[in-house]
Amino acid sequence: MSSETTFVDFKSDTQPTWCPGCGDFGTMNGMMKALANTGNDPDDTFIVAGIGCSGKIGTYMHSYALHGVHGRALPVGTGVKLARPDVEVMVAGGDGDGYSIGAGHFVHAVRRNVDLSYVVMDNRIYGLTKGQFSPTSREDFETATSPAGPKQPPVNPLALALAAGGTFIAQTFSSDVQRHAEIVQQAIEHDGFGFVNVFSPCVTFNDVDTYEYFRGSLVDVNEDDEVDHDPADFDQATERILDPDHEYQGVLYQDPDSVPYGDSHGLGEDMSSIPEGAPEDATDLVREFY
Amino acid sequence: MSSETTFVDFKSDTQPTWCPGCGDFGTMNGMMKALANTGNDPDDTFIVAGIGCSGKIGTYMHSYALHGVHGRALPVGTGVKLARPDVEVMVAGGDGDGYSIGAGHFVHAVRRNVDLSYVVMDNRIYGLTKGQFSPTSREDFETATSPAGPKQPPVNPLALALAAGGTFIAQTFSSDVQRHAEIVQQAIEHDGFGFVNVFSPCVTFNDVDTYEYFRGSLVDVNEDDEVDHDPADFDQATERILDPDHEYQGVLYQDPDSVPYGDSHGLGEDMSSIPEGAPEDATDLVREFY
Amino acid sequence: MPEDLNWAIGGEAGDGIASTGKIFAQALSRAGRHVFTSKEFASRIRGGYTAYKIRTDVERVQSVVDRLDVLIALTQRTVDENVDELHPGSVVIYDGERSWEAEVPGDVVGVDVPLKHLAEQAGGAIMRNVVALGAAAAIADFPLDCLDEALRKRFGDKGEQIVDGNREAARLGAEHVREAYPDLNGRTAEYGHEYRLERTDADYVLLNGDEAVGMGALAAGCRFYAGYPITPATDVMEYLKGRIERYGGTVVQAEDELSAVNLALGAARGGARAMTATSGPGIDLMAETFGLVATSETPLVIADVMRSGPSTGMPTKQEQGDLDMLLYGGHGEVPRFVLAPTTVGECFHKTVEAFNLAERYQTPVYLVADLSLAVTERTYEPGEFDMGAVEIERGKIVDDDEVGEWLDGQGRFRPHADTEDGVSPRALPGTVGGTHMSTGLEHDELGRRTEDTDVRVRQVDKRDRKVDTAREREDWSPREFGDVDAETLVVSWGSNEGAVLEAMNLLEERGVDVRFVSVPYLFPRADLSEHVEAAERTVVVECNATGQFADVLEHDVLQRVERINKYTGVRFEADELAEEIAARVDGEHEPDTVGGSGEVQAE
Amino acid sequence: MPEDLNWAIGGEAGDGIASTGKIFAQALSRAGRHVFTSKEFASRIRGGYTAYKIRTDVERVQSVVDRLDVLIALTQRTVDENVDELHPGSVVIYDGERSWEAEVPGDVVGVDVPLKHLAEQAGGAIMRNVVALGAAAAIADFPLDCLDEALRKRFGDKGEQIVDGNREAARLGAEHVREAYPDLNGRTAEYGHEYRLERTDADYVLLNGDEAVGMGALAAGCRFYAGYPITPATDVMEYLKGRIERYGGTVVQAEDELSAVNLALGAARGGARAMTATSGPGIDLMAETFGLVATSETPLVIADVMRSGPSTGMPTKQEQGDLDMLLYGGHGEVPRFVLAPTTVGECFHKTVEAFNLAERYQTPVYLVADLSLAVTERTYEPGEFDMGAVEIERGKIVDDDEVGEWLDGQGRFRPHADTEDGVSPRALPGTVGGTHMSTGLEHDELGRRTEDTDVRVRQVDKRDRKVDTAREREDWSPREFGDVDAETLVVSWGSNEGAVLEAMNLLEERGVDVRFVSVPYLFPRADLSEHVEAAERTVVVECNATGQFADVLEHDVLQRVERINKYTGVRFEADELAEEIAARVDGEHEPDTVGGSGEVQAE
Ligand SMILES: Cc1ncc(C[n+]2csc(CCOP(=O)(O)OP(=O)(O)O)c2C)c(N)n1
Ligand SMILES: Cc1ncc(C[n+]2csc(CCOP(=O)(O)OP(=O)(O)O)c2C)c(N)n1
Ligand code: SF4
Ligand code: SF4
Ligand SMILES: [Mg+2]
Ligand SMILES: [Mg+2]
Repeated sequence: MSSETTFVDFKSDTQPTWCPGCGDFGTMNGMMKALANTGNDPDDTFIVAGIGCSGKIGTYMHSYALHGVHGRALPVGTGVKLARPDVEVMVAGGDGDGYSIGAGHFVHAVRRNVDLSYVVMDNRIYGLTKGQFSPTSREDFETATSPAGPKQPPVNPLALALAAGGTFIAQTFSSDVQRHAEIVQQAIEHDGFGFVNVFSPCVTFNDVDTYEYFRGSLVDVNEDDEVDHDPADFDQATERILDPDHEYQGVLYQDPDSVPYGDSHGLGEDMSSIPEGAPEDATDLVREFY
Repeated sequence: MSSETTFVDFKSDTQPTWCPGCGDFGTMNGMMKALANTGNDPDDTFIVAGIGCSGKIGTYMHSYALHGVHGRALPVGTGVKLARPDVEVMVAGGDGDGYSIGAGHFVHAVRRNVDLSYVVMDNRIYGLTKGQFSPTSREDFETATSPAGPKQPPVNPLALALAAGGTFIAQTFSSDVQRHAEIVQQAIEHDGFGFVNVFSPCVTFNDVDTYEYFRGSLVDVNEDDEVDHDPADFDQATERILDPDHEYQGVLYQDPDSVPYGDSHGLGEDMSSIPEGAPEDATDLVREFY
Repeated sequence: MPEDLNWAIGGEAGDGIASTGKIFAQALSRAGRHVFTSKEFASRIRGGYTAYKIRTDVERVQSVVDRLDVLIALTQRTVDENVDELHPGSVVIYDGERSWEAEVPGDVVGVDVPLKHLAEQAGGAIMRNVVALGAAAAIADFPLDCLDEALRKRFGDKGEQIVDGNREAARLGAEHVREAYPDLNGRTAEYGHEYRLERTDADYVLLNGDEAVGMGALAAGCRFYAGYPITPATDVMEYLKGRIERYGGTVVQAEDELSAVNLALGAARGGARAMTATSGPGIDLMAETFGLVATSETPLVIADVMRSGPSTGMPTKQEQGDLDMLLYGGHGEVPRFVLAPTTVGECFHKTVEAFNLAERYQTPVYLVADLSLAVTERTYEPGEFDMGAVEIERGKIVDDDEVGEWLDGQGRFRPHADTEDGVSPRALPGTVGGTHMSTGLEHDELGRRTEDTDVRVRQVDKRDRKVDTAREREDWSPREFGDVDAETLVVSWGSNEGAVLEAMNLLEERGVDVRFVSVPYLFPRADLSEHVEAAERTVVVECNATGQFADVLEHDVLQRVERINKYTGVRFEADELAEEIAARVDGEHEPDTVGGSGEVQAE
Repeated sequence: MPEDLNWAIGGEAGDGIASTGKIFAQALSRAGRHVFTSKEFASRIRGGYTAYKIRTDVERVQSVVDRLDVLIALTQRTVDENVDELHPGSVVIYDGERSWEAEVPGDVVGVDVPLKHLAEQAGGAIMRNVVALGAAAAIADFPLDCLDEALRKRFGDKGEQIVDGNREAARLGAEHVREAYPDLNGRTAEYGHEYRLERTDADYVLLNGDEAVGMGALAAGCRFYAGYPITPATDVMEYLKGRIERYGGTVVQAEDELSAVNLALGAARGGARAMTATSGPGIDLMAETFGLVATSETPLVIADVMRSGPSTGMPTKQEQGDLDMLLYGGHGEVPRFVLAPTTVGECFHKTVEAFNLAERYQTPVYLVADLSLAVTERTYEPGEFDMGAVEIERGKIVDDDEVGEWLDGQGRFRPHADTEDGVSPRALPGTVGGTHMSTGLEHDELGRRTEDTDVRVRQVDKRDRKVDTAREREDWSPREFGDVDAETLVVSWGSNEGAVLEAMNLLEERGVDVRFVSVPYLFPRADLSEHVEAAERTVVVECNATGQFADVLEHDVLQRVERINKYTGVRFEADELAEEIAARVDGEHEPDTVGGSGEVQAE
């Protein structure tokens, strides 16, 4: 079926309950396209979703999926992939899910470099809980829990990934579905942890990080006149990721020598199939205790 | 008493049970010196310690202290400081405590920039649980749980702090107590989150990251012939922190414009003193519900 | 004709249902009427549906019933979802201009109001819900000036123009009804109903459980709140934010619940009255630190606003499923207090008490409310929240001078001194000579780690003795209602109290007397042995599947009890509860047997 | 003269006590002797002290007693700590060359061995413990070749030279004793003791509970282990690391327990048999995810190796304090199985069973061991671990063809199909047509989120029904011992079994008959009503302060029971337990009353 798979095959028959205009629609479409374009099949695909408006994505896509507890999507995805190297694993969640409660897992999942893709639907707000500031919210963003702004510098997810040893670091915009799909596709194809931070506007609770804002401010690394961006160039990547003046769209960094965890640890077997009794040489295990 | 306080005032009468030669002795001595040098008094000092060999430090020092649960020392310290701006708060723990189970809190404590100091006793191993690899262990470091090495790039704590918006980022070596004490003192004096990663060798379970190794390899930013290090220069700090070839000792970065959380949030009162009944204007609270 | 009026507005999530309903509740309160609201509804279809229900009377109301007199149906589905609750003579307000044709049952009175059209006339389609409120007011002969007051309260900070626009929208809605349906009263009267929302001179406050908890915290001197957003506890944080600062306190939005509880622990060790609030998933995450709070003997209030579990469950639905976790959760053995307010008013009082108990016994206190309590707005006489009566007791805090009484032979302070009542002295940072270490490791009187078997046992016993002391010194009585000689004893906890009380009225009409014990102290708790023994049957009512309190009670009194359990995600309604209790009295249900699956689901 | 020999080595943390003790245990096992070891000791002084105790006999031994025949005291403190257990004729090996003067009680036979000196002679001071082992061997007439074998096992991978050095060290120790104390046997014989470690032809394996769990996991086809280091569970991870890879599996050291359990959950959803192991603090952190595992109906084994709580407590000390957490922990209501092996051998068998139950019922299974069990090395006939008898049952996994039987009208797979036995079909990723969503939200048969009240109730009931099915289909019998007609019924769980059994022997000598039920299945569990009714008194023995299982039993049988609780951090010893039980039989202890503080600490 793979060769004929198209993005609608990855769509479930559940009607999204996202607010009309929510960025998550575009984000999801791009993900479905990327999965289809990379020749995956829903039966061999596993989506792990966090908790949040973003986390509902697992319900609206058609594949094997788990909608876990808040902040723990990455460990689940890592577990699926290590046990089932034959399955395509994609993890998705929100900025709160990934960078607040899940920040520790994020750092360690990046380091581990398991061969999966991680798409964070970054709307710079807690959508599902109705509008509290998130780790990516601006310092002066007024919300129910920050009437005068959170007064903390927002997390720079790309910088965190870079610091944690990321091998594929990208950023997209849900409204530029074409480019977004293309980059997610590269994340899937990357040998290792493919990380994509997607600006996916919340039209209900965030009136500063809007479609207009991103449309007007995002710079595509491929269209930046000043430099020819080479994603393999760590220093160039660093400079742009830490650039205080601009936010970029595109693959900021990709380590061409990336070795995924499964390879360095010699994993490759489908762990779901086991014999009907103890392993053949199991008595050797007993003998060790003589 | 403050003016006459010396470092022995910060020493408790409990005999350390650290292995002879453990780096934590030097680390602790430096911390006690720094506290005394900054004119603090044990009665007005609060130490929060993590769980690990490193975490035992709270027991061996003399002050108010809490020895918490594994990985949560920073939130505790943050709570103490916000409630008691009049108290000097120092948080200490291990590399596992701070960068593994506590990694998420680390990122967020750095961002919050509360005016406290955080000293991580980095021995690149889990000491207390008898020698498993830690997040700062080298890729090829052989331990009970990594017979062929963990095969993941070690966490670079300074880079993480930088990515999280750190305002004071430093590194020291427990065996250079003088320099270590000096830098911890600067961390205490810094207006905001003073972060110091201390190489504090474990002589029992780590035979690669030894005193000799650090003595031979660490470059002091003040003694580097190539550049005159300016800790206020973000780009210079970035370059050194991400330098793949060297590890540095010294204050790598300090934001001269750092505004601690307490200041930006208008905190300053000692929250421990409250009236004996409801606040005077408490009926206003009821009236709001008319 | 019943005196209470049951009103609701329903539509899709995002339709502004809750805020519209709240405005109407506010208006009723301003009119001196008692109000009891509910946001949880049975849903028979997947996703999206939301509603706000108001029961109002000039007398006190404390439960919802499954009857609707006036329904604002913003969608066809609203009618479908509530059709069982409509009766001959119910009025349904709908917008005939919208795409759907309201299929209201024949004997229900449909009132077609061009909501959108009139709203636009008043200044914008966004006000269509307010048009509907005006229409509803007209139907029940409710003075528009009370609605005006509520609209000012809601929109005042958006400027005079917005307030005026909304007032106009309400006026247009009311006018439309009066003009298009001049004989409405006559039509409902055919079915024996005449809806009149009479006004009284009373002056009530209207608030929900989360707000009452927040207000209680401020009254009690809470200065530090740390939390992470989670339904239905977020309102506590949002209430405190912007208010606690007036008293020199702060709210910290933490990165997760692990951080939240440790932040609060830190503040408490600093000497601040501190709290955190969360729901089930957060309680799980806090379990490890809970043990630390207890062994370090730190006063801390942890509120659990329960929702439907397990796991993420049904986050906006009612349940009382966390009791076991609160009583028994966390590894090892830890003394704890568990307080469960039974009404919105008690949310205030128990919160104040929780802070006092926490400091008096230097323990963590769980304050447990359920979603129904937390999100239910209810009217009270303002005197219910008597700030003058709030007393703050900080327990054994020692100052520079008193420290001396608690030193060991070598001049070291003994924060875990093994006292007769189990309570040790507490020195806050800054107290001269009071330095000490607190730890989650077993420790001696000084707080130093120990594995000495005698010291270990002494410290475990000392901590447990605090509970014994509290048992003696404090009043752990339940709230008692009804006839002490009744054959049937009903026991419940949490928000069920109101529904049971109203069910008792209904049962009385049927000649069934009931004794009712509502248990607000879950640990320590009153011994109900005599109650159970005196009764012919004991029925425990709770919103969960397994009967957690029933199990606890059975163990306390060594006797099986009957159970009424509901775990649909919807609170008990007074009338269904009356039926269920009556069925027990009539012997239609077998008493449950051990390990059996005799739990009865009331829905 | 008793046939068993009780041996110990003690010193400071860092002295290599445990590995030295293990070598001696290994040597005894090689000699065909039964061995039972213990690492938890009462400590009366703060910090640092550590010891390893061996009880050995040609018959099976299954408990420690408070008697020491031969003690290697590396420090003066070792003597002080153990002075109560020494008796006239006990032998204490010490190093008179070290700074301290061994103050051994007068009727104890001191054997001064220049440990360091002889070790240096053999090649290095580091071998001084081995010198002591040689000395101990000589004292009990134990053939050195068995010790040689054990030394090879321990040092083999360090090269022949190291092995030879150690053998030489042992030889020098033995020689010194024979030369310096030629009449040692005569001296101990004065007190009625002659120590002889006889050899048999038996061939035993020696392992502890953690190792048995790990071996059970491998036997059962576990392919994925994720964990975070924590005493005393780390050994499971360290055992698996380096072995599981042989079978194509892996061990992941996670960044914390939250990650560990979610990693394992992921692998399990991928279809691997997966597990994690931790201790109390980690169990707390896993509580939230536990609910997700249960509602998503994922088979997962979670081992809790208990240590002294609460909080960080005493990490290297014994306790059975997590039972409440395992039975009741986690918010909301979740079906779960709780298995508690009672011996090292059972650790193996129950682990295999846990994996089968997890997959058969698609639930999380808690496997709970206590520290005593986990770190206790014990000998077994190798046949105890019969790999041929291991059966693997994977439950209702459906393949490409079978998926078709489980589709709804629109061709969608129903992973939560509401079946009669509560168990639904399970399609692993890659199964054609089996795609589905699993979630911690309440869901319908397809796994889609729902708030539909009927579906909610059906899914709750379905999940609970799995427990009912399991109750019927599986054997939840306890392990029964002793005289069924005895007046006294003793009930215990976990590692206490051995001590109770040996206490029964001691009691029998005193004419006291006891019926004993050791409970390995904590949930679901056997109904013990008839047992309790048949007995005159029921005594529940457990290593905790509150009597958690006693409470459970009281609720099950609606009757108060007596309790023997120990919470010093040290396991029960057979002789003290015999005393405590005898005291109950003699009526010296009042039965406990509800809420009373009648718990008795056995120490
Ligand atoms: C342990 C826990 N804490 C809190 C919550 C409540 N909660 C649900 S989603 C969410 C955050 C949503 O923000 P984000 O991850 O950015 O997702 P978004 O809704 O914006 O897509 C929170 C706090 C929860 N479900 N579980
Ligand atoms: C929740 C929890 N998990 C695990 C442990 C066990 N534990 C204690 S200290 C430690 C790590 C020690 O490493 P590190 O933080 O580097 O401190 P070090 O001993 O090296 O100073 C671990 C895993 C624990 N106490 N609590
Ligand atoms: S609240 Fe925001 S993030 Fe959530 S669905 Fe609506 S627009 Fe999207
Ligand atoms: S084990 Fe390592 S870290 Fe711990 S005390 Fe010994 S040397 Fe220090
Ligand atoms: Mg978000
Ligand atoms: Mg370390």
